[in-house]
Amino acid sequence: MTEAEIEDKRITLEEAVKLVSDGDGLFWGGFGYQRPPIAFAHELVRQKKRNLTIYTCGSEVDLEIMAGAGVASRFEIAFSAIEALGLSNNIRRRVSEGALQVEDYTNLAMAMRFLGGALNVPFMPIRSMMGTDMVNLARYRGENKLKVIDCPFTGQKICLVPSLQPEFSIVHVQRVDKSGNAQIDGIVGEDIEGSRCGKKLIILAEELIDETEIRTHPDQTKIPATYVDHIVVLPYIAHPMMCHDYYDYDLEHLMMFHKLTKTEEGWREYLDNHILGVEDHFGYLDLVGWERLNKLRATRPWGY
Amino acid sequence: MTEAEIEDKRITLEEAVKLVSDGDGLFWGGFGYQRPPIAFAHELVRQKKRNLTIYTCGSEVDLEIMAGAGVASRFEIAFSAIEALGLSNNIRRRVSEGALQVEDYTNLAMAMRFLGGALNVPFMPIRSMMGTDMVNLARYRGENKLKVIDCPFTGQKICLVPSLQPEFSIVHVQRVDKSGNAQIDGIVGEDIEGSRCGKKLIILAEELIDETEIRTHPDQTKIPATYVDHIVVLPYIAHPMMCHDYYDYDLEHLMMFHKLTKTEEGWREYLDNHILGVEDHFGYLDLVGWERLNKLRATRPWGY
Amino acid sequence: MVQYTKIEFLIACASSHVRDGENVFGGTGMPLLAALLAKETHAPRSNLISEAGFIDARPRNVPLSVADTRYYFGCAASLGLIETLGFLLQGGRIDVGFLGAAQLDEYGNINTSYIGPYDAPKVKLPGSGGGNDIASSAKRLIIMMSHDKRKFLKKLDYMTSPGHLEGPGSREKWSMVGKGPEVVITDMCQMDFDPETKKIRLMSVHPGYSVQDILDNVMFDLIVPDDVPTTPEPTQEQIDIMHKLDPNGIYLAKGE
Amino acid sequence: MVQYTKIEFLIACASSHVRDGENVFGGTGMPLLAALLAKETHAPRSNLISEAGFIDARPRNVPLSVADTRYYFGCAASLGLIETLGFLLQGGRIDVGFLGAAQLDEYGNINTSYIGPYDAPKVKLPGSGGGNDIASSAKRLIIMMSHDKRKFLKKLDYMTSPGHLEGPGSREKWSMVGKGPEVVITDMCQMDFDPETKKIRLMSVHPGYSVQDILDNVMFDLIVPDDVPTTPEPTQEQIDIMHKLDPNGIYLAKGE
Repeated sequence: MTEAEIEDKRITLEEAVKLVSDGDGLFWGGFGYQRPPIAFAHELVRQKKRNLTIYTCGSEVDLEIMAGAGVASRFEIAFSAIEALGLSNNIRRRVSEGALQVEDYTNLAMAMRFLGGALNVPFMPIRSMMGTDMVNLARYRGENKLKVIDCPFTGQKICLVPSLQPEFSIVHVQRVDKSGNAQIDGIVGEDIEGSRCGKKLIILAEELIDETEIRTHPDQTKIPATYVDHIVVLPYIAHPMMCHDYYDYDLEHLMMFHKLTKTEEGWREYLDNHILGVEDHFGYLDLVGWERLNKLRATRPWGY
Repeated sequence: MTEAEIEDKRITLEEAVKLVSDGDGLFWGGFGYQRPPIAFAHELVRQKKRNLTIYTCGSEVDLEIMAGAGVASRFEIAFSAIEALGLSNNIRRRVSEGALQVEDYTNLAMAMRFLGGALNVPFMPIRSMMGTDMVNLARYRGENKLKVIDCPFTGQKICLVPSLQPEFSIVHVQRVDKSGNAQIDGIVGEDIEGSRCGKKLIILAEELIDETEIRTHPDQTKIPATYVDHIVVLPYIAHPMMCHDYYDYDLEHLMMFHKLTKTEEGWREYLDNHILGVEDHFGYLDLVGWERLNKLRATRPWGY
Repeated sequence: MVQYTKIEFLIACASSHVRDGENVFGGTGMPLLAALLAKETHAPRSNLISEAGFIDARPRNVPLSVADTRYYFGCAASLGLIETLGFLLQGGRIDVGFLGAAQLDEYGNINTSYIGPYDAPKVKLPGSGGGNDIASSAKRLIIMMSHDKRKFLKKLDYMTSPGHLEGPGSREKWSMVGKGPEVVITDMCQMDFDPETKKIRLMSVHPGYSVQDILDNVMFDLIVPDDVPTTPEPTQEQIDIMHKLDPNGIYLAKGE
Repeated sequence: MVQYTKIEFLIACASSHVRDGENVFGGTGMPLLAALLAKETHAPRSNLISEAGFIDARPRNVPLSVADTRYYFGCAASLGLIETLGFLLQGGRIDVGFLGAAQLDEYGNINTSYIGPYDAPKVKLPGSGGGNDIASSAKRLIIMMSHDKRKFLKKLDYMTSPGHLEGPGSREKWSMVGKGPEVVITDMCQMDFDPETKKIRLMSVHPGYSVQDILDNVMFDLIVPDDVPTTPEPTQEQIDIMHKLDPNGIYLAKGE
């Protein structure tokens, strides 16, 4: 087989974030403590993006950062908190101030909305949410938050949730080749559907691998290159959260973050020091400290 | 962690097939030449099952066998032929005789019907079939073959296909542990959704592996044990078709099969010799011959 | 006399509701420790599932997040949300789910979203997460919450997850897959639901509390049967095992 | 003078319709060889996809089935039908699909299901498979079929897959993702579709045939432009490459 020259889709984090326009919608990858694209959230803040809508099941620190810094004005999500630590303080404040609108769905509803977008159909059916205020109350989506219909086959009630095809999908993976074939270790959360639903897909990866490695193990590829528009390769993209097989969460940093966000002043301090006060992602990592980062590195076979 | 005694779900092929009642519906795994549960079809014939409904995208030799022997009277499928060789002769004859009714869908429609069944929702939306006779004409399903509706969100036409939750799912995999955790190599076709949609799941596997192997590589598990009711472990389940990483198709046997099925007499000859004339799956393999079977074994890294 | 903290008591109590062979959504925190304790004692074949995608998990360290890699090694499969919340849960295959609640009404309906009016909330809570999905579709639901009088209300500020809704027949009206809440475990008591009316009912009172204490600390009507037993205390074995599971006291230390 | 068989000619002709960088559903048989030939010549960055789940495949031996393991080694990903027909195809990401046809009408609508009446068919054909999905959603559709007069009809026995349906606007009516058939390649000619009326039109005539030969061998009306070129012949390089791809003549030998 003739070897065609492979397109190199790598760009810098700064370049990737520049592609996002104010007002855009973003599928936001990762789940809970696992593989959140925190570095991308930092750069959105540094570039002063505004009025973004974030679609995800439930990210944690990254949603707090985007709400706190005023990058996002709308969330369509299922969950906001820092698991094991407590409430999302920034989100709580921004909602009370009216600066942030949260359109509430469930985890399954959001995952199905991404699946519907990936399949390019306008809605997906789901059996939860009915009978509760999740159906009765809506914010800016109004009538189009969801529809409860009588099933044309069974006559039973069924809930339809509208599919999502946002401007961008932002997905953090472990490994990628330069054309975009991506491998994910551990749970995939909603990232399979989420990576396929956006109009453009930006992959953030911890490690670059050669195409040969991809093609020797095709069954390890979770996201084929054909979906991928741009790639950013950087270490510790999820810090202070975790990346399976690469590094553990930084509990001390996480607790410091959560404690600071309890007040607006505390949050401003974190924002000024850790995000606006550094030039780029490596500046942030330098500030955290490489000895500390090195201690977080995962141990085989545990993956954390 | 306390080691609980693991349930051993293994039974014989004969016992597994005995569980199927006349008139039952079966999700039928495999796709094209890959991993069709041929040995199960043989045993259905030997036990003289009748009036089964088979749900699949497009199996080939196995559908021919079940149609030819009168085991199945209804197919809900997208495709019937032996790729590269020609038409499904038995199916063609049984349809002309009125002994077999085929309710026609597309591959995507069938895959979505299995996905809908796995999700336990009554239908799934799809953007193909509209405008053609696949929408206009139906057999025994009548009005419930599918519904074309106006999307309540977009106003555009969308096709709803009814979900499937048949009595059994029959799925052939490469490896399984005795509790039912199953690994599939190569493409999965529609088997992820199909294995989740049946009321009971019978796994046919080429090889038994220890639970330790499963739990050392959890990301290789395609079907967790919690879905699995029974397991049958046998070699060459798909012969004369292929099983990725285990054996190639037997083209000579396949051509002989296809040639014989061109006449009812030829098919009867094959049926009497290769299916009814042997006691069980090992009888069939003995007839095919172990030297020949050995030659079909896959070569690494090619997998065929 | 076995010595125990409030947290230890609640974990042992919750653990008793997990039966052998069940598929359990464990989540994190107390429910996770309860499920793990059950697996180590009376329910060795229970299957611990995390909604992030881990199936039949056996973590050697306690996870902080449902997506924590600590759930991975030794689990049977590592998949995603469509698998756990779609195929398993909505598919009717989850036997028991655990949920917390910021507010609860007399039909076991749950608020985890907002305190105050929806249009101008005083506090934005975590929201549903998978909670509404679990409350809709798990065969049985176990609710764990701290006992604060203001949380047990006639009318929720917001109904995030369905309990028995408006009573008999209302879950059926929405074709719900699961049967709804079975038990509510608080710091003071256990409550279950009257099978006829689906209204909340006192089930057992924890050692040190009286029936009147409970009645003084709820704002809804509570059915009180003639005979209200005392909730059984944990055994030393249970306490030892839970400390083996959480040696650093990540969850156990919170209640002390 | 390059010597070639009919099959070789058709494969080279079909190959010319694949453009560099495209996502191609190759299937098996002639379309597969055409797609592989294109990749070896003018379209090195085309992405060969099998609906069974193989992405960016580079088979070293020709597969007999879309699910053939020969598609696996060296491919970029090995997935399933929801991925290929759902996310990729219905998602609007497949540039070109190939289909065969047992009958074709003047709008490029396709029958691959039944010969004779639906209620009492004379011949049960393979059915849609992924054909209707591909015809509905691939950006461009290339149809390959043997040239037999009885196959080119005013009215199909059964419409399996949509061409341009009833003409302008009818694909839009059903919100179809793809644009419909672009070209029909037979043993005698290539046909395309008039952009205004969406009716079938002679595009080029293969060497050795006249326009009148074509008109004598279709049963529908065929638009004939003033200038009908001769279809270009294959080059020796193309023939050599296709024999390297199919050294045992699994597909190539059929036409000899």
